[in-house]
Amino acid sequence: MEPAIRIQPGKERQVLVCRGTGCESQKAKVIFDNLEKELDKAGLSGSVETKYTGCHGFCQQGPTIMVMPAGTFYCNVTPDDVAEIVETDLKGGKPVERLLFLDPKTKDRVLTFRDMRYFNPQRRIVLRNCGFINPEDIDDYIAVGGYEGAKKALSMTQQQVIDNMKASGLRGRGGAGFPTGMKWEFANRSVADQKYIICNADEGDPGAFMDRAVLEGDPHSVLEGLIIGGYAIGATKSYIYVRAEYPMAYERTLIAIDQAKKKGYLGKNIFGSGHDFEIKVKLGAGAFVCGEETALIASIEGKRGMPMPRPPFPAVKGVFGKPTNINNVETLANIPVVMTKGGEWFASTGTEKSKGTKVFALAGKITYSGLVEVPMGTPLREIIEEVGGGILNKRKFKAAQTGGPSGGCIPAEHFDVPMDYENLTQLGAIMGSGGLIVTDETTCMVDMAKFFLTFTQKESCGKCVPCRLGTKKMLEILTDVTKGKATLEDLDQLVTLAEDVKNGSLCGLGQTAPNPVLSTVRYFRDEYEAHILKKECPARVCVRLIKFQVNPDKCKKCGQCASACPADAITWKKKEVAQIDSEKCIKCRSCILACRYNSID
Amino acid sequence: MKEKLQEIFSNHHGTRDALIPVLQDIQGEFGYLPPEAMDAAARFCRMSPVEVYGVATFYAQFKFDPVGRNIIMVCQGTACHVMGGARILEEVASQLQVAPGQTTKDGRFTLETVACIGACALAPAMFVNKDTHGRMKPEKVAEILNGAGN
Amino acid sequence: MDDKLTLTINGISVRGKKGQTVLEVCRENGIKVPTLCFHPKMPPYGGCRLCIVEIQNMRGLPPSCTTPATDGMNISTHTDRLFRVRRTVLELLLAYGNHNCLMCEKNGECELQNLVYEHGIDSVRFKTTFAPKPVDDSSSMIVRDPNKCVLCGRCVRGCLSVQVNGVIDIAARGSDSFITTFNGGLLNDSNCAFCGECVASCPTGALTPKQSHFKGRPWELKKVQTTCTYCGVGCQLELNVKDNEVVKVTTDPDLGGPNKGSLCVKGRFGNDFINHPDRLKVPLVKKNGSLQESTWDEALKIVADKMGSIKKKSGPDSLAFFSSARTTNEENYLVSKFARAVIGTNNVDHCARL
Amino acid sequence: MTNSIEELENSDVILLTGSNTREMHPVISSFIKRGVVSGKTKLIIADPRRIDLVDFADIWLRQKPGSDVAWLNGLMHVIIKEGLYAKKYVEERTEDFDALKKAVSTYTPERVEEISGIPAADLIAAARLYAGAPAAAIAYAMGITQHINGTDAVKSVANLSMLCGNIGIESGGVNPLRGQNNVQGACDMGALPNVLTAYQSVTVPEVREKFAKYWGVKSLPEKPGLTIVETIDAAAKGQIKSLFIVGENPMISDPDLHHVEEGLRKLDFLVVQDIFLTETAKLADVVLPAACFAEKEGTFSNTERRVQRVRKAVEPPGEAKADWEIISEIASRMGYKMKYANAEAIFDEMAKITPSYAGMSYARLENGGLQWPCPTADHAGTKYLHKEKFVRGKGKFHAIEWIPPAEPTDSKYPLVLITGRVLSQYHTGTMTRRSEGLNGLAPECFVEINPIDAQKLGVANGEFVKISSRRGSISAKAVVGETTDVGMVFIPFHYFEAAANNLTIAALDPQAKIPEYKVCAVKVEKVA
Repeated sequence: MEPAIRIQPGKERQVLVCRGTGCESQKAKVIFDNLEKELDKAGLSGSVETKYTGCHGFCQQGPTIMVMPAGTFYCNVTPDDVAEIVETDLKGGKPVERLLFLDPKTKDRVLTFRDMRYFNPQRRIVLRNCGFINPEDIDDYIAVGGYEGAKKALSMTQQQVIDNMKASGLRGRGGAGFPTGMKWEFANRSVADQKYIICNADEGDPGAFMDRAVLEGDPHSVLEGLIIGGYAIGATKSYIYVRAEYPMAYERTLIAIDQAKKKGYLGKNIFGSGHDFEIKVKLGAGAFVCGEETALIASIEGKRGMPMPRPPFPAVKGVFGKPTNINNVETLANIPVVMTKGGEWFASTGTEKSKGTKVFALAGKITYSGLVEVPMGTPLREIIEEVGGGILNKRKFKAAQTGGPSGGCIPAEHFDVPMDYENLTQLGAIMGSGGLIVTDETTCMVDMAKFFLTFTQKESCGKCVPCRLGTKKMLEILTDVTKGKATLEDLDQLVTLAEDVKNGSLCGLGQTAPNPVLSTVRYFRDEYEAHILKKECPARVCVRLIKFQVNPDKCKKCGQCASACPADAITWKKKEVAQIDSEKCIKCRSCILACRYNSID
Repeated sequence: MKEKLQEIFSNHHGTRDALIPVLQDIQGEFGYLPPEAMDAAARFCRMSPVEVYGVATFYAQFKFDPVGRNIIMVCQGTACHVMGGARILEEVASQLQVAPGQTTKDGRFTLETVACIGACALAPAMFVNKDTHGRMKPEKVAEILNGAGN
Repeated sequence: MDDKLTLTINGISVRGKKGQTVLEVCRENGIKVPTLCFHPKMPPYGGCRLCIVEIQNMRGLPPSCTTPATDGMNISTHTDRLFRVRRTVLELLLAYGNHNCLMCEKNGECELQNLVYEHGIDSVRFKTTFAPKPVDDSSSMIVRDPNKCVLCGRCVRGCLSVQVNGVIDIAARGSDSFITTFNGGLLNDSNCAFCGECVASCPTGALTPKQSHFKGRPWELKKVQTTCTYCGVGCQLELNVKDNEVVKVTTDPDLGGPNKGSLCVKGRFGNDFINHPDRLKVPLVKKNGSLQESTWDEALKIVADKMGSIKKKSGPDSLAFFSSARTTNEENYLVSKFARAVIGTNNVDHCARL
Repeated sequence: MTNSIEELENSDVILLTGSNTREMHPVISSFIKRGVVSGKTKLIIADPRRIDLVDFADIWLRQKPGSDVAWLNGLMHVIIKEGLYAKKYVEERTEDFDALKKAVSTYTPERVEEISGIPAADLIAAARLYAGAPAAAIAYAMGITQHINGTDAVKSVANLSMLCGNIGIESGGVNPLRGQNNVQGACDMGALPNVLTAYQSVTVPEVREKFAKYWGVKSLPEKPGLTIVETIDAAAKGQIKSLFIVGENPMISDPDLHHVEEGLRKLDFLVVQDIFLTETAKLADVVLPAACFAEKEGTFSNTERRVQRVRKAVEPPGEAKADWEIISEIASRMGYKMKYANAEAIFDEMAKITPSYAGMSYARLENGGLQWPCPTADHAGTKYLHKEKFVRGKGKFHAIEWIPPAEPTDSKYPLVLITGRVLSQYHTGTMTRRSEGLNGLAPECFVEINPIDAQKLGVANGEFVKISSRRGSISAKAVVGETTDVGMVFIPFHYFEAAANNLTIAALDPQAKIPEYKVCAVKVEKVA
């Protein structure tokens, strides 16, 4: 799905410069400034419009530039390349070949984004505008149909809006997948003098960044979602709770709110409907648990972000004791489209119980990491091999980890699983917020479980005992495993404790914290046993169990290890097996990562 | 300090729900939360100082000691972990001779970790103040640190 | 309006009232659900995960202390699943603390001790890797031992919600959490008013009254309910007595009275004057310009004779009586009666105005 | 208190004045604080000191000491002028409204500002807040009463409360907070020079006859007796020759201690019955060792009129005896037979002749006590007074004019002294100074001085200073801070070694005979 491109009247072409966090960190601002200068020099300022956009997802190849309407897509652009693009493409009408995307499979240069295998299988609803509009210009959003959904909703009854939402089958994208329409209905039925709708933009899952991309690239879609939701449930006040780690998302959200206020889309009597609606932005302060609804509410109220048992549910007693509905960014970004195109239209995409699309943050040992949006039910294989370009360095796929610290992994034997809520839950890996971390044979699954548990253990609020101390004890056992100090009894204890923490914890954080452990034990018990019984880490990750010796049977004598060693601990001569000097070795694993043949034990 | 606090308070409504934004502004001004400022924030938000302390220590963002002139953040998110973020952290820590959360003796650097900044596609990533350095390698650390302000 | 509810608990039909929690209904019906962070005076917390129950058509294991009772609820309070979680919770608490009952002041009235016993725990299956933290012994009234703390938050709620003194809160998070004063200082350097609400609400030996240490085991103490001797609030308290000595003051919201289980520093920690060596033990009579020990017989004879003779010589209004706002009603009544009926003067007053 | 302590938690507005509740009545302050924190209660504090509770207040009025009648009249002025008073209540349940209206008409906010220093706008805001509350309570303590016009101030408080219809309703009322455990009971029992139990006046012949008959004597004296301060005066003049003191310590608690000592030394005979050898007992001819509260049976009546049991937990030390036993023995030796089996027998005798206690018995006091009036054995006690109608019929407004304090400051004694108490000490310190923990928290006397005055005097925090009045001087440690205003110092009176009452003036309220502890003129000097 491609958005309607709006080019300024009187201009012929448009150059889009991506300024999402990824590209911005690689001098996108300088590129943009150079572009304006060069266009001016070339006398093209009158006919070519420049625009910067939010992230369009292909961060791996950033910074990127697109020339519209042709769709010419330039990758890895440096500030010095700009002059050539202006000269050759915009003036000369020919693409700059060397900056076009190189398809690694066909070895061909690809001219437009439409032809790229990365974008091709994607279907963009949530990210429909990301990378194509200027996130700091409300008119750009309006030009592509923005705020039409809100206008339509406000002309309907609350129940009609809720019914439409129910018909869409949209489920909360924050992780639990609760049907949004039903959630609205509950909040709608609560009677109170004041209700709230909150946008949860506290994207805490390490490895997921779709919410950030939406707020950075298309903040108005979230505001519009809130306006529609607020109307449906009868809320006149709203908060957007943004992670403090996302300064750009915060800034752009503030700008968007300001612009919407000036247009009369926020404030008193919005769109002349008689309905009032205001949005405030709250900046989180670094606590993963505040993604949990009741903890988020506590945090907004200025308290320690500790969850409260439910019931009472936020729909009955939420922020400041008032009925409150909380939706996540990705959910909200879907809503304007559900309104304009209708619930049935939305429900036509996806699987039986999982409608619409899902944005995945593809990362890890994959060729193209970035944001991808695909229809619900797209097989994992397609996401990894087609969109993601396969595993990095031609290594072997081991597992995909979904759902971050709350999730689990999908091993190679389930590589073809269609990705929807039910299938993932069945495999013990949840949809979560959409983090999709790809691992290969150099990833240790025990270490992976330990990584997530370290995270949840650190992020536990400490209120309930199973989470506060249970995760600590689990982490201690896991650490013993990675040091070769654990027994099989310890492994059994780990699993029973994991079950107790899952059953016994107060909130979602604790209830799901054991998932990475349970899931890896389920699919990779052999790796655990190797650590315990053989005192070996098959993936060569757990440093205490690595000998740092070259296995002469596997060594292909290529010398990659020697050149990667930062400590000059490896000696290698052509056609000879490399030697590691254990005195000098600092156990940094650079050699292991460099070796394509897994020949270092 | 009194005037600066007054200025911060004048931008907020003196109720409990303003506490976290007030603390964020205080940290923005002073780099950390001085005890006197927490005490003043407590009065402003009409809470007891210990509750302010309880809230502030709950959130990872808040610091209780003065920070260095440059903040180095090394991402330890999933993608960065898988791509070797721990190794980058080790390298930075060993070059600066401080552990995460600490400030170098000369006050030039404070080292911190972050549990994902959403730059997963650039993993492993580290940040010097507001600058992002993606696809980090241990050998690039020295150059980046040298490039930071004094 | 009918506010009666009918619920099923462990297969038995019971009654409850609208607005009650599941725990309250259980307790009213004699069903014992274990609790640790729950305290009847305080807002519920739902953190210890011991009062969890299973409720039909409800996900997970909701804590009974926060879950509102609703009509028709079907609740189980003692299933194997619940028992297993509760046991794990208790074992985890034991693994991460110093819970040696032999050396604990709270032995015999410790809620954790009782729970561990009730759950049949005779060993902890987890390896203990507990690192002790320093004990705060700075104040002369309250000893804080974080190693015995289970982070139930009762002291904090007592301080913040009941007394609203704002001295302690939970700091940090997760397994690093600890109970703290402002900026982590010692209790004696804090703004603590030493009301002892925290001590009274602590279920373990983490907060104990210092003056009572080694003065008597709970089962050796006789508790006598009385009214506080200090200000005019009239707090109800219990004097804990061992060997004719008041060694501790305790409270209970069930004692009635205006204070609902709360006290201030004087009522809770200010009764050691009772045993003070300076107490007057025998009558004193002034002889040759100085007070000397005497007998009741001699002293009372002097008083009766002297007052009698002054009354005779100078009239009843040359005598005056100061009664006391610190003695009982009965005694004030008698002083008034004495002045008026025995001596015949209205010269009787007390320090109401001072 | 007209109302009960627990009702304070549900008041819409509490006007708290002349009470450092957080230190003097910590448990009551918790009820107030809980109300404030829950958002239910708005708190107005009128106090010259920045007491801790100011942190919880919505409005803080910092009046000059001795200006209470003025600002109270000012509040009523605003409330009447703006028509915010309870018109129906005033019409149906009160009398003499016009006299009040006339009296307060001259107390414009501007004039009140001049007298009290309270900004006119704050006064108006407080008036609106108080008058706008469905149920507003006033709580006060000695800060209101210990002035030469203390009675006037109390009447003004009652005026204000009635004006807004707050007497006789739940969570409203006029609530004096009693400083000592059984002040209420001592008053109820007739340990006062002008009344017998339950405030039955000695000047009423039927009352005297009733009691004389009940007590088995021919007659009872009809002339009201002397109050404490008057007694000391009379002793100094040689009119009082014998004084029997039960558990009091006038050598610390009474104003102008040099004068007190003079009076006590002049007596022919002084008996002190106490638990310790107090400063007063040291002057006695006979000292009788008494049992403390933990060593005897009895009852106390608290500030909300709740009568509760006192129970014996331990035996008294040595030969010490309960006060009632000692009194009984002396009476018997003087030829009046007082023989009681136990404290309960006394209570039963008292209750029979005390209407408001008539329905009480030890058995009925078991669970939480009873609040008087409790006239019959089936009466549940009274949570708040004057419900539906006042005891006297209609509530009477009093027209009150403000008068200035007895001793104004001048160039020689430029500072106003306020005396009071601290949390961990109690009254004359007889008990608390012998409690290790309590005394440790506040072991020595101090004087609070505002930083501006301290700078003028060249005094630093923690330095010793000499404080003098026309009557004497003491030295104490300076505590420099914002608690007291410029021109004002505060000293707690608990400490015999630096007794604040060496400085205070024995100027009395003409009606209640309360000394003006809260205002006198002093100077502060640096100790060389």
